[in-house]
Amino acid sequence: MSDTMRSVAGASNRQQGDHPSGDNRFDLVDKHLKRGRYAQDQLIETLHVAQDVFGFLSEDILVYVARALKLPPSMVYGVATFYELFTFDPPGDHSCTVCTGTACFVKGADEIVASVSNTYNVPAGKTAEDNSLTLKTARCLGSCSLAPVVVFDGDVLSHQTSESTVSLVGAALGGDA
Amino acid sequence: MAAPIDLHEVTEREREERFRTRWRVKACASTACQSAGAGQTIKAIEDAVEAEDMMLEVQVIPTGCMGLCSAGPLVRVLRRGGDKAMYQKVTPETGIKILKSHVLDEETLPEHEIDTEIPFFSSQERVVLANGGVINPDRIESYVAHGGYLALEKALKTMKPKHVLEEIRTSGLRGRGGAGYPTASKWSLLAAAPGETKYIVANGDEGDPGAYMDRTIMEDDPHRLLEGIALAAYATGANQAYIYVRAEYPRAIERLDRAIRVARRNRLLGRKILDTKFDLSVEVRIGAGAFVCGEETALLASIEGRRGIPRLRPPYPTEKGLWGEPTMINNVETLANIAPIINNGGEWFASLGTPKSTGTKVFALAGDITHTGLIEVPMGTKLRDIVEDIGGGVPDGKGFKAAQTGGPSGGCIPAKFLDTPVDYDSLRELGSIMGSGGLIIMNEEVRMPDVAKYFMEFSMDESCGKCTPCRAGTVQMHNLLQRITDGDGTKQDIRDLEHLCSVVRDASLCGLGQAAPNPVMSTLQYFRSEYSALLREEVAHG
Amino acid sequence: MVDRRQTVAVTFDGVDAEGVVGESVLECARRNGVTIPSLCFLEGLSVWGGCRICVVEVAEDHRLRPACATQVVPDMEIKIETPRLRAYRKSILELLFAEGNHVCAVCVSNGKCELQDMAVHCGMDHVRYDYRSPLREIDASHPKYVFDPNRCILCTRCVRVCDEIEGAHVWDVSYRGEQALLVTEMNKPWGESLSCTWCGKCVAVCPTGSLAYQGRAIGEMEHDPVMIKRLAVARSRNEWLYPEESK
Amino acid sequence: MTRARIATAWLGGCSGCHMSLLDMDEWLFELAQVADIVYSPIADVKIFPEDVDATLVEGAIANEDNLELALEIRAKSRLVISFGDCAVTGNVTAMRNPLGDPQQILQSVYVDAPDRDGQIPVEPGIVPPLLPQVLPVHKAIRVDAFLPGCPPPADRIQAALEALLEGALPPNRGEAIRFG
Repeated sequence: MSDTMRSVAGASNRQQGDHPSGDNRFDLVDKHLKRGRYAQDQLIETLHVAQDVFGFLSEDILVYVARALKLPPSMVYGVATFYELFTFDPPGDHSCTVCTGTACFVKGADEIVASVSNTYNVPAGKTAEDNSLTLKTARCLGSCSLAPVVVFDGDVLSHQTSESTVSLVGAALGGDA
Repeated sequence: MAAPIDLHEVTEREREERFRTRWRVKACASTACQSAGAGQTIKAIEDAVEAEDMMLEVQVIPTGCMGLCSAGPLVRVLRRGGDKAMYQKVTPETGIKILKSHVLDEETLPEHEIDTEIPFFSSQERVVLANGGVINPDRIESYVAHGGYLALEKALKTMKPKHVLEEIRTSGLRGRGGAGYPTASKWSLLAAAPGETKYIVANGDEGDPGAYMDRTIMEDDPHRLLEGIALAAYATGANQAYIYVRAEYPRAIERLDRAIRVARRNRLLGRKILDTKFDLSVEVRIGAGAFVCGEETALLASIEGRRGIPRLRPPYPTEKGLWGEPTMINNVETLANIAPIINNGGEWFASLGTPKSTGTKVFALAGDITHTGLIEVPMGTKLRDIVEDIGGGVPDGKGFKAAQTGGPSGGCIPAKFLDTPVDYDSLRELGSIMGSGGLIIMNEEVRMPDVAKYFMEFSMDESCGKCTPCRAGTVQMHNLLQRITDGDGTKQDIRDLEHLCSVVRDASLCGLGQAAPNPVMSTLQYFRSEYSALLREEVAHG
Repeated sequence: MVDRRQTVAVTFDGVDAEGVVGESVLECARRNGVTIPSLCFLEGLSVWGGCRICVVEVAEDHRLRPACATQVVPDMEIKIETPRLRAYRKSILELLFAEGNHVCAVCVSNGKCELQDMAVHCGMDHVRYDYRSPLREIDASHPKYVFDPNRCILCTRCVRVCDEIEGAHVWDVSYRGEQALLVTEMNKPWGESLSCTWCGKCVAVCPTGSLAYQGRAIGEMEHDPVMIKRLAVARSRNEWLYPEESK
Repeated sequence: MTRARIATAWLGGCSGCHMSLLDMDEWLFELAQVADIVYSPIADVKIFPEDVDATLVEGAIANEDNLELALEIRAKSRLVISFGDCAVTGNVTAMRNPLGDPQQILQSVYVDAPDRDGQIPVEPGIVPPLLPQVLPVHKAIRVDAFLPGCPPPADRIQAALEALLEGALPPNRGEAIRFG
């Protein structure tokens, strides 16, 4: 049993805004759970909320959600790992998502992924060891007319090339140093 | 309980508002134009209107997608009772210039103007996208003023459910999600299903790379979808509906959530809709990144909060769906066609398109083509007309090689079939499928075995893993394609690949696996020489 | 039971047989002594339909259907041993052998394995596809049992029996596609599981050497999948069958 | 009547298949009546001869020597039979495949594991370099028939040879093809 869970189990008189886990971010998860009346079909929505709040899904969080919804842990783990968008590691300081949809593929998205990956030594789908950058690929962002598309720290950038993306990432990483 | 919305009064009020100012500036605020900087452009124009004290002269209206996404940000300027002009690549500075030029000098700004007579605009037939670039998606009044919810009112007050269904049958509408199953047949299955509890699900899990028509509908015309859902529910006796949206579409989720709230407040959803006995509750459910959830039974599993794994059919969802109750799943674009059919009649709809594929189809035109964007054409339009006229042909003097339809479940159509009419049956005969409407043009430089490998990697990554042929077969097909594209393949590899294509196609459990070989089979059929050219010289053994 | 229900005439590869309305093609075949190869199906558990070994053709229809999940209908002409189906079954088996690390020679179930038997039955004498050779760790943390994911074919019998018969739901499938992998609880070692009741049903139903008793050497592991049928009958009909009656 | 020219070879395997071959006992005398064993680990022949009717190949392709000999066998044999599980599937020999880079494996086996004096055996020309992955024989050369088993029992080997002597391929139905 994790520490988080133990404290939840032991909490009897909770104070407003003072979450028994000691981490008030769980309040936001609780709020969602309550609004969904703890219905088990709310699992995916709840995991979304938890990931929004915490940035990623740690084992503690998964256990917390499983207990709240009274679901077997293996089922929660199975659901969380089935879907691409759930992540189990803390994200890097910057995030670079390269769209690899068909239109972007036809226009060279693969090369962009490869050059960012090689230049900054971060495999696609992973975070660099120094935690500076997370490199992701997306199935299709639906902005095919702007292909190839890269999303850097939330900004959608159109008609990218390997050079433009690499230098953009470099500027952001360099700026932090 | 508040009184329901008075559609006619709202329409009247909106008409007055429309004619209040001499000028209306409509700026596309859809996702593609936003990415190109529409947000700043709109803000700049709004600020300029205020700074120049033009508030009584000009109203600025953010709208949904105008279609020609590659030329964004797009802006239209409309003069009361008269001229219209459309502008492309409108930066904040250009936006201010356009504004001043029209309002102060009564002149257009030719260097940024787009000719709206070009085939890209003139050859389209907009039914589903009729409101694109016209209404403000955030205001229900704007939708109502353009005939919104009249179909629902008409149905609830003057038609029996079976008459609504009959109208859909007359229209010949087929599912826009890919397979083209007749919509009315699905509806009548749900209508005939026993029991009190029935569900309707709008499938907005638009996973085909290259397709974004459903997102555009959900973002730019959410009430059209809600109205379609309400009509479907009325016709089939369902009282609960879910809209399943990809998590990759946060804006669509936000817009739909708001639209549902507003519609409920106006008594267009919820209890006693428009003061009739019809109740309908609609909820948005969010995916989490799994292509297979576009498959009906996987989608249902996902709504129930489980792994998105398809299950065996029968029983079909219309017999046993969500939580074991009869459930009908319709694609978003399908549902977006319902209100116009009820308004204009099934016969009107059937007069569009071809006898077997009626109506229009929205395509997302992308890849190696001059005009990329969202287009809507009558079914049966020749591929050549779409590529050469509407799309403006392949740019940079390069030749056309293939058109890819149907994404990872579809195929590549070579130049010799450019005169094929685009409809469900013709595409299937060519070894492709309509799919959800992604249409990617490839020029002569694209290597087709690479394309096949690209799609196989997609299917391999997206396979749910339940059935052996799809889980392990796509892996082996990808492995063979990797070897072939690396120049290390043999004739035996091609034979093994073709055999696996039939195993995976015939023995897989769901549509994802059954269709996964399509890109390989169609490229082998039409571009076999490209595969042969990649094979290595075989060492002569014994 | 059977005689009170409506019977229908069917044929298996042209040979007449009697079916009962409501039963599956696979059940019907077994009752009539006809072999339809299958792997994930197990009497007493829900139908999964994932392995696709049991796909059959029906009359002229080219579409394949899983025999485990297709109900018999009057005058059904079921085809099992067609050249196409033989070739497909063989390919599917090769895919299974290629995706895990099935080293029969050093397996606890060698000689008593449903997968191995199926390969013999279907004439699979080698695997045409490249072996994937995944790296999968063996979980021997449980005091009584061992889980070797290298020999798992994802038939989910263990998941189903644990959920449907034992009610513990210790097992589930994680990830998807080629990465799909069985897990206990939150992907913790099985031995640390709080929900496992040590009932051993998952081990009893495993068709391969993936789930086994601790301490078994090569060829020493015998499973007992028929046990589940007895449990299911006892549960649903209050009839307690004896092992020799339930084969 | 011309005598059949039969060869057997031992690649990456334990030689258990050849032990099983010897288990054919007195039938080996009958074999000698009609066939010559022109190459075999149990015969003192250094060079693989030309014009062989059928070669039984035991073991997987694990190193460069294995690969070289396999190619030579294929070039000089009318029929090649994968003999035993290592040849057919890679079997135990291929159990290193999931671990990846063979250098890492050599390092942990020869350097990290021993208590003292660990070193990777290197002797160019004598110790053959390992291939990145162990391959079943049919992944390196064309194979005409498969005789699985670890090892294949003597009676199955006999049945295979009897078929070959009659100009047919070995039986590939029923228990004749059981792995393990």
